[in-house]
Amino acid sequence: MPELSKIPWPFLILSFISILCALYVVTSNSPIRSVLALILTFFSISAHYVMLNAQFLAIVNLIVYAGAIMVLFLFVLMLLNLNKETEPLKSNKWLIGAAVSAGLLLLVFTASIQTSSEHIMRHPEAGTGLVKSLGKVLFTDYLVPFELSGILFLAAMVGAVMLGKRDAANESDTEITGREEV
Amino acid sequence: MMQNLALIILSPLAGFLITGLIGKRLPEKVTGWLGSLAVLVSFVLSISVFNQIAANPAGMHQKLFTFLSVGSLQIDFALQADRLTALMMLVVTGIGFLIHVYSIAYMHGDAGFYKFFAYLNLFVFNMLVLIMGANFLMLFFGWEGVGLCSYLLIGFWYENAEYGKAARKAFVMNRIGDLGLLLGLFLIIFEFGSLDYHTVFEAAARGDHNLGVITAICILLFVGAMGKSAQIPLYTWLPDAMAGPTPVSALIHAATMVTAGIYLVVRCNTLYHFAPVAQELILYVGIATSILAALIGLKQNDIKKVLAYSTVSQLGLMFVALGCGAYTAAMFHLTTHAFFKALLFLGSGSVIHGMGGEQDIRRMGALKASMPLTFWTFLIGTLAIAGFPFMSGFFSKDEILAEVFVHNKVVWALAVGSALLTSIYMLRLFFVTFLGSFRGTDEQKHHLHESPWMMTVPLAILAILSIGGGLLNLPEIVGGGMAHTLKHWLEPVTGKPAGEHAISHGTELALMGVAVAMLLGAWLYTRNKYQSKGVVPEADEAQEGTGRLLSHKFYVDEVYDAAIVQPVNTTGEILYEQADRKGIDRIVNALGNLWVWLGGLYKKVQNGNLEYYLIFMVAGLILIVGFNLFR
Amino acid sequence: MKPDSIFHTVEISHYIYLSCVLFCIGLFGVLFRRNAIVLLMCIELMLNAVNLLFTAFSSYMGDSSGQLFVFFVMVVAAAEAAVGLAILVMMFRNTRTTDVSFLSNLKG
Amino acid sequence: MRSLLLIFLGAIAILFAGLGKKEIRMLPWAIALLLGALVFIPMDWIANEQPDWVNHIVPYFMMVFDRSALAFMAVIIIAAMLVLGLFGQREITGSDQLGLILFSLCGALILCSFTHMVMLFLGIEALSIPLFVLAGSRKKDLRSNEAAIKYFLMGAFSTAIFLMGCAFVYGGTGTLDLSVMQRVIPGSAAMGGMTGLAKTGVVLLMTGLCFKIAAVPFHFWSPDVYEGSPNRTTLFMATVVKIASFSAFFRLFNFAFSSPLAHGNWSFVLAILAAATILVGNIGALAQRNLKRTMAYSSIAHAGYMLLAILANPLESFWALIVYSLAYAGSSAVVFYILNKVQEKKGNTEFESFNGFGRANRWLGILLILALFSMAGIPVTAGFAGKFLLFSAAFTGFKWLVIVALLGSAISIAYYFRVFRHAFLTEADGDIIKPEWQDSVFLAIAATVLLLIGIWPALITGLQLFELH
Repeated sequence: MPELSKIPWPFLILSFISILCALYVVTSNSPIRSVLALILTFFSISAHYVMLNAQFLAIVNLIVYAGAIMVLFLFVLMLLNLNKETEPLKSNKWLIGAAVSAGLLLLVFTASIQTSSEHIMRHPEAGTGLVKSLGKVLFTDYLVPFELSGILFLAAMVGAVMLGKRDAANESDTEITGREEV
Repeated sequence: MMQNLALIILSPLAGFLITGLIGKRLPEKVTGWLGSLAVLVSFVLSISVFNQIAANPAGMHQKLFTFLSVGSLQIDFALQADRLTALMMLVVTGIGFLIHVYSIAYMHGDAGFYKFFAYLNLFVFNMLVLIMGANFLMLFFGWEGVGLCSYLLIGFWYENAEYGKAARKAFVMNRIGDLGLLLGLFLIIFEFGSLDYHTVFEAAARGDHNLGVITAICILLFVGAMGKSAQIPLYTWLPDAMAGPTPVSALIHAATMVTAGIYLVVRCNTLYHFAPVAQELILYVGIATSILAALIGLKQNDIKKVLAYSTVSQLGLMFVALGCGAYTAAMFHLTTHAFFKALLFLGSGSVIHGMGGEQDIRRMGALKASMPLTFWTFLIGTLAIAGFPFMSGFFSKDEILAEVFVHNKVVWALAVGSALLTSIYMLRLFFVTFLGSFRGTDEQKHHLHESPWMMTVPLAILAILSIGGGLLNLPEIVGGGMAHTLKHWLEPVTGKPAGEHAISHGTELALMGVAVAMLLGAWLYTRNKYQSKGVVPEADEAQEGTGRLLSHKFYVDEVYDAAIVQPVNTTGEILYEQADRKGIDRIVNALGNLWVWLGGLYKKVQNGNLEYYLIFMVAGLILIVGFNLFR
Repeated sequence: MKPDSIFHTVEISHYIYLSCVLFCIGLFGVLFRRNAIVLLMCIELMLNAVNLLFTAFSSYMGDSSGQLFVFFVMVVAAAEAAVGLAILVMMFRNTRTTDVSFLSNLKG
Repeated sequence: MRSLLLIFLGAIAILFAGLGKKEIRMLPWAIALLLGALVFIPMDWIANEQPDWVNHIVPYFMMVFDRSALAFMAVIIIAAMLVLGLFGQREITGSDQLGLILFSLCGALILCSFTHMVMLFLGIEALSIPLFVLAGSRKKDLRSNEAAIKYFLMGAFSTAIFLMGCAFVYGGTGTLDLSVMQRVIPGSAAMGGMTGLAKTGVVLLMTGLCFKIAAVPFHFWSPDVYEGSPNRTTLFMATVVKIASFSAFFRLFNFAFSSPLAHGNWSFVLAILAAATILVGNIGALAQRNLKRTMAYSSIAHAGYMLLAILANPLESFWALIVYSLAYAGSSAVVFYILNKVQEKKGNTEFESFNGFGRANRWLGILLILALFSMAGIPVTAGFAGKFLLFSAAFTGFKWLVIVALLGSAISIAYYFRVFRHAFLTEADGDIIKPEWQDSVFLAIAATVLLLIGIWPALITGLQLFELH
């Protein structure tokens, strides 16, 4: 681990915010607060993107993630009226188990990073993350995956509609099947 | 003439398809004769092939198509016939045909008549594939196929839970055997890059292959043979297989399928030549099986079970011969055993038929009068297996004993013991069943009749073969110029044994003398006990009271009985109870139950709860990543 | 300080550590929480950690493919979220709960 | 490419054709579509080079439709045809479900032909996202709901892990292009081989794919999801998804990570996973009372066997995998068809429901035997040929694993035999099931595949004479 003092303070502060918010997301017992904290996390990550010269992603992250996806989450929470409920957290057994698992995974990750990060070639090019250069590659080399993501969206949309729509014909008289009383 | 080979296997296959698909709508007789005809065609063709092979020792080979080719490995769907195969072909199709004819009468009126013939034909087809295949994969196809038919036919009448249990045992045991065989096959591919007999044996004969691997191959193939040919510890399925109809027992569980293991070892004799360790293993397993099964056979009261244990014991004896490298002796005994054991089983079938399904010898007796032909043929079979001079069993068993005598004196002594026990339990069976007084019900007595000609003619033919089968390979002192026909016949396959252990004629005569003396002793003892005194074997529960023994203590044979026979019998009983029923069965069942138990254990892990699944997944992930990193 | 200069002073390993930590926090959440919606959010958090890592690598190596990959990850995340929320709503309609601990009809 | 494009456009057309009020029978069109796609494959196979317009649209570093891709595509399209053909008649309601299945199929075809991580990722997602929906398509059935939610949450979770693997590999190699990766991944000698980043990345990718094929310890979803999903979805997951994932696995690990050094790194871990998968699948299946769940466990075991192909020498194991996949697809289709019919009559898929089935239905009974034999690997069915090829290919490198696999297949016969016993050796009278003629056609296709390849596997393995790449 490098010394903390050598790390520039904007990075430190941003990272601190990210981690704090992320921790709040996973520990808060109110789903609504989790969503809000997650949005904050995304903002901080967008800031990281800016620092990394990835302006395009910074914007997209805000629009798609913080904007669209999180609003969808909020919307569903409201729809299901879960905003007031506080979710019962799991027992300490689970807390310890989850923490140990996550800690161990972090450990093996850091172990694998230890020796390898210096091998990463450093060729920063200023223009990589700009909309212009990315767009150019996206619509030439990456045209096929771009189109494919279109299918993906279509499929997701059709699927969501299929699940969401009420079967008008037999809505009222269909019993919920497969329920086994506990 | 090349097409003959394919025709030989296709004829029973056609028989299977015809009887299986339209047999239900045909009259019984037509179905039965169609099935028999299919095998007869194979038999006739086999004779023609046999004649060609006689002129051409190299044998024939016919490639039908390339089964698969991947990388450098190519496996053909190919048939071959050499002298070993030709002999087996005659045995399989010849005896197969007789048993088919027999079955027409035996299975008369059975609801599944057409199915029975379809299965029998399928069996013959698979058995022919097994022996005629030109590579190990073809052998494996036949191997699996005959196993399958065997299950189908064992369960032919018993479609209930009890059968399920017996089938499961047969299943587990044969699985273990097949596992060994398959592994052996993969090891052969690994070592020789081919499964073709010719390529593999040629490469092996050069002798530049890793002997350790060859030994491993040989042992694994023998494990396969153990399963199919019912050797310790994989033998208990065979007595249970007697639940099937009697012709099935005669064909599959005495004459043909169970000898597949012998065939396999003889076929691979080139490999075994380089694996003395494997040969020793075969020798010891063989002799142990032979003795154990003979001891157990002493105390069985089910006519078919006695024969079943006798089969196990005789197969053990054949493996003893293989263990000594006496391939001719093994094949000789295989052939004669096929004759007389098929005869005995069919005879017992005739008895069971006559007795209306009764199988317990304690309820038989005095059948001589009502079933004369069965009586006489059964007597011939008994004498043949017991080694009555100049009958087939006498020569074949004698040859094995002579070979073992040269090889290993201790094993020889044990083999002689096994032979003696064989004479005793066979004569006991004979006396109790056919002589003495009738002990069945009146209804059975009234029903008692000689079987129809379709059953007795095969019996007669087999009886003739049992008497004359010895002509195949007479020893020198008897045959003179005609001696060792089979040995010369098989030489292209087994090769000329390098260090021919020719034993002097004097020794050979002495050995024969021992055998005859033993038979005589057994005859006198059993005749005295079961015919003259009319002793009926006790029911299983009632143990021989010591009081009765004491009251007759001055009778010499009672002393003999107490000193030798009783311990032997008791050993047989104990072996049956402890080793057979409890030991091996329990282990095998435990082996099966272990997995089921583990399955139940796993059910608890799969508890339906997403949270557990996720944490198991993460735990696995950590282990995998960590292991891979720090390895 | 200009972002550009920060970029030059921050080691790539810092970003790797950061995203690993975020990833593991998300993973902790997946294991610890029982509300399906929050579970989904935790997965989104993990995806974001991955995105950050990709972007960092991409910027340091001057290779645009990493950033384009992130773009596609976002697309897929959106699609997945839409479908996932639809499934959750469907489940909620039938069971009136989004708690995954009650799912145990299928087991054994 | 033409096949993929055809299915893609067809899927959209079918989707929109169903929007109108009028009910149109879409299924024949869908099957015709698949047939058309299938016809292109031998044409492309013989030509062995892509038309110019394809090269314009699809750069070679995104997707390559070489012969190895075409072979898998053919298998997958056949498998999908069996699913649609056997389950289409009454089961698939509405063009939206049909469209989703076809979209998923597009994802599967992409997994046969990708040469770039982006395509791999999008392919996996295109394959999975429609399936999350299809698993829950019986909206009022709590079991279907549960299956959908379990599949979705675990699937999304494994996607995250998979992506982490992508990122690690990207960091370790500096590229997302598979052919570049293949050159770079051994690392330079000065670095002492692969960097830790790449090592871990490869293993993380492996776990992501192991989830899709349901290999231990990422298999937990599969019994539950298979049981809860509608039968057609289960069959689709068991065949198309599994085969496509294996195609991806094969392509990724025997192409990008195929250098000896990399292979030595991941192969041992994968071998352990394969052994565990075989054992867990077979042991789990032994304890089941329900055929559908048994099939789920058996499909785990099959995944374990198929992993042997990833480990073995790719030249030999490629065709082994193709033969095995065909055998697996054919036999699964038959078993699931029968299972579905029995479920329609009896309402469940417990073993007891199959009592007397074989007596009542002669031809279906014979088919069932054939399918079970093939699954158990008994000669002369396609399943035996597949297993034999797989095991003999893997034997050189992983003898212990082949022993485990043989043990596993020995255990498996016990539960296949149990199905057989219930169907044939019980006294009860089974229901008589009359397949419609369309069903009979597809059943006949499945049976032909099973028997023909079983008797003559050289039909497939003979194709090895062609250059694959």
